[in-house]
Amino acid sequence: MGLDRSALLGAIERLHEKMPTHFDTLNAADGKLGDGDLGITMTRGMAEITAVRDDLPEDLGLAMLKCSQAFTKSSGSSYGTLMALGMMAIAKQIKGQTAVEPSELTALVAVARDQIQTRGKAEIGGKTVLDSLDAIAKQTMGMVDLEDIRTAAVVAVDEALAAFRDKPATMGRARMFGEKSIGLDDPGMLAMKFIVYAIAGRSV
Amino acid sequence: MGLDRSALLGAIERLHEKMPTHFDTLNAADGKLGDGDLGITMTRGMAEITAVRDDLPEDLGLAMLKCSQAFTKSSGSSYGTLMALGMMAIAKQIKGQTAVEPSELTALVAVARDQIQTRGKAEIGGKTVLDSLDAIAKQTMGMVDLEDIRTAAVVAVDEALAAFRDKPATMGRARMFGEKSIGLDDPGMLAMKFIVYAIAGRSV
Amino acid sequence: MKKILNSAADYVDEMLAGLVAAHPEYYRLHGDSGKVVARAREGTRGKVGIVTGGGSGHLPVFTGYVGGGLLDACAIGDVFSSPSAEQMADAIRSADQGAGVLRLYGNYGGDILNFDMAGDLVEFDEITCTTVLLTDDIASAPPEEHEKRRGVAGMVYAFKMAGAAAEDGRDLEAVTAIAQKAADSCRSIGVALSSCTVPQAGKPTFEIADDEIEMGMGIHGEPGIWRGKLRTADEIATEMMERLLADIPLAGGDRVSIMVNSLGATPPEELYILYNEVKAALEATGATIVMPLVGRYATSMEMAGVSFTLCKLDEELETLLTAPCDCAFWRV
Amino acid sequence: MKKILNSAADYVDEMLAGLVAAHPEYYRLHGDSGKVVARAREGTRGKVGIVTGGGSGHLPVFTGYVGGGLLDACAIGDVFSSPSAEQMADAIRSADQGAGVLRLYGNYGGDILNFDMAGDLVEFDEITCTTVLLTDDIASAPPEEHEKRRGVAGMVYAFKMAGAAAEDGRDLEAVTAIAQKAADSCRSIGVALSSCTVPQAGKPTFEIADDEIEMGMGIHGEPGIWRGKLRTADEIATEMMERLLADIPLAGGDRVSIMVNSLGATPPEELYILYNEVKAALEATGATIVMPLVGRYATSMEMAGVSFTLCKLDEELETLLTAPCDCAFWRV
Ligand SMILES: Nc1ncnc2c1ncn2[C@@H]1O[C@H](COP(=O)(O)OP(=O)(O)O)[C@@H](O)[C@H]1O
Ligand SMILES: Nc1ncnc2c1ncn2[C@@H]1O[C@H](COP(=O)(O)OP(=O)(O)O)[C@@H](O)[C@H]1O
Ligand SMILES: [Mg+2]
Ligand SMILES: [Mg+2]
Ligand SMILES: [Mg+2]
Ligand SMILES: [Mg+2]
Repeated sequence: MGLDRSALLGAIERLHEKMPTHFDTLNAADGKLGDGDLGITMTRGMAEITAVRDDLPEDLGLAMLKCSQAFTKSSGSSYGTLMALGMMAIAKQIKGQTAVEPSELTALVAVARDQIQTRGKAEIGGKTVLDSLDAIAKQTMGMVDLEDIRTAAVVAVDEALAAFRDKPATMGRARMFGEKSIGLDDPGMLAMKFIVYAIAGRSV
Repeated sequence: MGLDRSALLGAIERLHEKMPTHFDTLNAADGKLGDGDLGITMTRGMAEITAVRDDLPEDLGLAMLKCSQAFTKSSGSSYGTLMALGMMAIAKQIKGQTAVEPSELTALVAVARDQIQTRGKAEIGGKTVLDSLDAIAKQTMGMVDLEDIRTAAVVAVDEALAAFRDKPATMGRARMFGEKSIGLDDPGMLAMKFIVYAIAGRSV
Repeated sequence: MKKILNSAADYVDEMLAGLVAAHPEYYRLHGDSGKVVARAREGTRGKVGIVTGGGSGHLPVFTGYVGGGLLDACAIGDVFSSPSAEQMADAIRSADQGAGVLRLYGNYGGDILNFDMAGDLVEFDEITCTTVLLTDDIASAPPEEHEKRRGVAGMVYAFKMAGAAAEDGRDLEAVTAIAQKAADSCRSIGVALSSCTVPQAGKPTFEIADDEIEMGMGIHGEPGIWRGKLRTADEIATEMMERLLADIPLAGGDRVSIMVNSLGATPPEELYILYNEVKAALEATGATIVMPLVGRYATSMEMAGVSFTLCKLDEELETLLTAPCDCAFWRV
Repeated sequence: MKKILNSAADYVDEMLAGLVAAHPEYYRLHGDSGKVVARAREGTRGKVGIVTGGGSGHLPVFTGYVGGGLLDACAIGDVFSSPSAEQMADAIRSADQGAGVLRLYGNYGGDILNFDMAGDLVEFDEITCTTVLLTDDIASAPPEEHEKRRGVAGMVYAFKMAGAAAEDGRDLEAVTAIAQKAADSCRSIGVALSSCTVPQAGKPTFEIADDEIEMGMGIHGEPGIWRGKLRTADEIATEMMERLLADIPLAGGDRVSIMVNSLGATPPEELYILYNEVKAALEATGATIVMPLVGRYATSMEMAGVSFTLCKLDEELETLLTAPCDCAFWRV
């Protein structure tokens, strides 16, 4: 059973529906360690993707490319741009496919992670969204069953948040907060948790 | 027993000493019907007069002229300028005298009132300091005993405040408040009350 | 009181010291009072002088507009209070170049008393003075009593036009007539969102709820037309434009300038948002907008709010409005 | 949220619409995004283009500085957030006159990601791009890590100097070198008294007590060096000048410009009060002050507070600083 356009649309819909719930949470988390706009970024980005959802082609690569472009259409926030870079990397990888096997998912997450690292110049272990992606890639490695992958990804984002909560931030605006960032969730990692939960169809 | 330089100095000192007590009251009264600076005006004016008190000449006319100039030295608030105009009119009247009989006081208040009216272009009955001065002039008319005059003047400023409290303002910034000024004391009349009480040596 | 200052008593003196220190090419202090600002360079003999005066706390008004093609001198008082007659007399003396001096200022009781007294004082110097009062604030009195209205941001237009006429070499009578025409052509209205604090008072001049605005409020917190809930930019602009246009109707072919002015804290972003509706309202009358002024031209320190000033132009006023001028706050 | 707007979502679009409507002689919108502002008139063929970009809410930064002797185009994002790479690419395309384009902007992660991506995009158009990042905020990293510092008001000097060099006909390499020299010559520090509100967030970006200030706070509310009770103007200015001068020592004979900049709500009166001590501190080093800039040059909407930017000049930079420039917010 491969993942196809309708699976993508379902994931988009679930995440979009959750945005009102996450709006304040993400703004507040980003407010503590940055400029307080991450809820806005995610809400806008998902609204733009939702606006093009009916036009998404069957070709999953082209569909991801379109999502990537839509996500950054109106804003160039760090997170939005990093997400777009990741989606574009995935798009390149699956261009021409109308379905993706669950077993391919780990590699796609890894490809997104690597591209984000290349352009964002952050280190793995620096308490950014990279660490969430890295955790997902590692936890889901070798899995073939979609339900197993979902569970593992959800566990991964939660564990990553817990593992980095008490480390200091090193990148982006949060870096400025140094020691004060200890004990606080990285907003981008928190956003990735919400993304993964929604894609996996779990409620937060 | 005539009033002389030392009586003037005594009055100045009593009023100056009271300024910290009246500062907020006058600012607040003026704040409700104007720009809230009447406590500042009075405090500054009295500070400037106090600063020149040792240089005040025996000639009461010249002394009043000096007070008038000092009062407006640093500010040109309506009230300060009107007071200065009044003092200057009195100064003209008593130039060359080193003492003033109590029986002359009524005429001096009237002279100040008239000059203030000429330059300020307000009507008697318009709920301004003019009405306080007018009440004093009328209440003290014909009196010769200083203590009687003091009592009458104190009664006059109080009665004037009471009589005009429930009328609408017609001049200066307070005019703008129209009906809203009903029930509120005119700040300039209130200031005149404090002036008269201090000159008369009564506590408010 | 959250202000950056050293002492409330020195607020104005230190502000003026800093102003002339930062812009010695434009301003200098004249006389002993420390409260009279004149142009950096002596004026041209025979040019009509223009002076203004009023309370501090309104930069660029009043002092800021001393400069080429604008004012010659300004007497400045404490925050929101009139300078003294003696200071005004000093300003008049410094502005006089033998051709007389126009006193051009806002219709406030204290200022009138003092400028009148200053006129008495400079009579001894044989200086001829004329007076034009700004009465542009339509919220402060009905049209029938327009001579009772306060002067607000409209004075910027009057400074500019009279200043250009004086620079052009016109005589006192002509400059005064221009100033009067400019004053008669301006209508203003303001809306306040938050108060400011007079340093020496130490607390906000008025209280206003966190979700309230006051339409028609004066620049010193004088009461307005209504107080109510905050509305949208379009609603605010529409009401203000309706009120202005009711007071000075426009028709197709008219030429007007409009000032969208921040009272202080309101950022230019919000002024530009308002400008869309302002422009639409003006163009709906068929009038053409000339040289719109969007920015901080007349303020009340950190007060939040805006004022609009509509200035109806004829050919003469338009020429004078667009003529060059130069001060630290405005250059045309 | 006490702001004059119609809807938070339309804040920037309406602001830009108003800006170009009010000043069509300076600005026009370029491209489809509605978020790229270019000079009103097409540029001269062969002139090096200069573009910048960043979040809205800082007027006159960024958009305001598009103009003669300054920038050619600007991509502007939502309040406090980066424009998209596609918008930046549009700005670069509009600025290109065949002589290449300098990307001159502040050191913020999001802006860098997007300007890099924009560079990839315009490679297809065969436009050569260079980059200079502003890193003038000394509170944001120690001197050893100066490349990590944020860019703040220092960018105004860089825009001015690079802009003058480009207007002068210099090539991309030379203009880039000037911009880098300007960036290296600037040091800034800010102090915040109150927050501002990002329209879409709806509440103040940070909380600060009524009697507290934060030294070194960033223009988006990034944390500073200390938070404590409000001090006097002289104390604040002294500390800020000491910190700047520790980072960029001056000696007799040096020539410097200084910007005393309001973050938005702080009125010019307070800036001039501060300027007295700023001037004294600079002159105590033996340095000479050239063209001090006192006003609102880089803001955060209605935030109260000030920033100082010290710009050490050599002959070349001084000439470029004092060369003419012209936009709706600044004219030299
Ligand atoms: N260079 C980077 N590499 C990886 N992740 C980053 C980088 N910069 C920021 N992030 C992530 O983005 C999140 C902040 O996103 P966002 O709020 O959009 O930033 P900003 O508002 O500062 O542009 C951080 O919590 C972090 O997870
Ligand atoms: N034209 C006038 N004639 C008489 N009294 C006046 C006049 N204008 C103002 N006043 C008096 O002055 C008081 C206000 O003084 P002040 O606060 O100094 O005014 P402002 O601050 O508006 O200059 C009023 O309460 C009134 O008693
Ligand atoms: Mg953010
Ligand atoms: Mg008053
Ligand atoms: Mg007053
Ligand atoms: Mg952001």
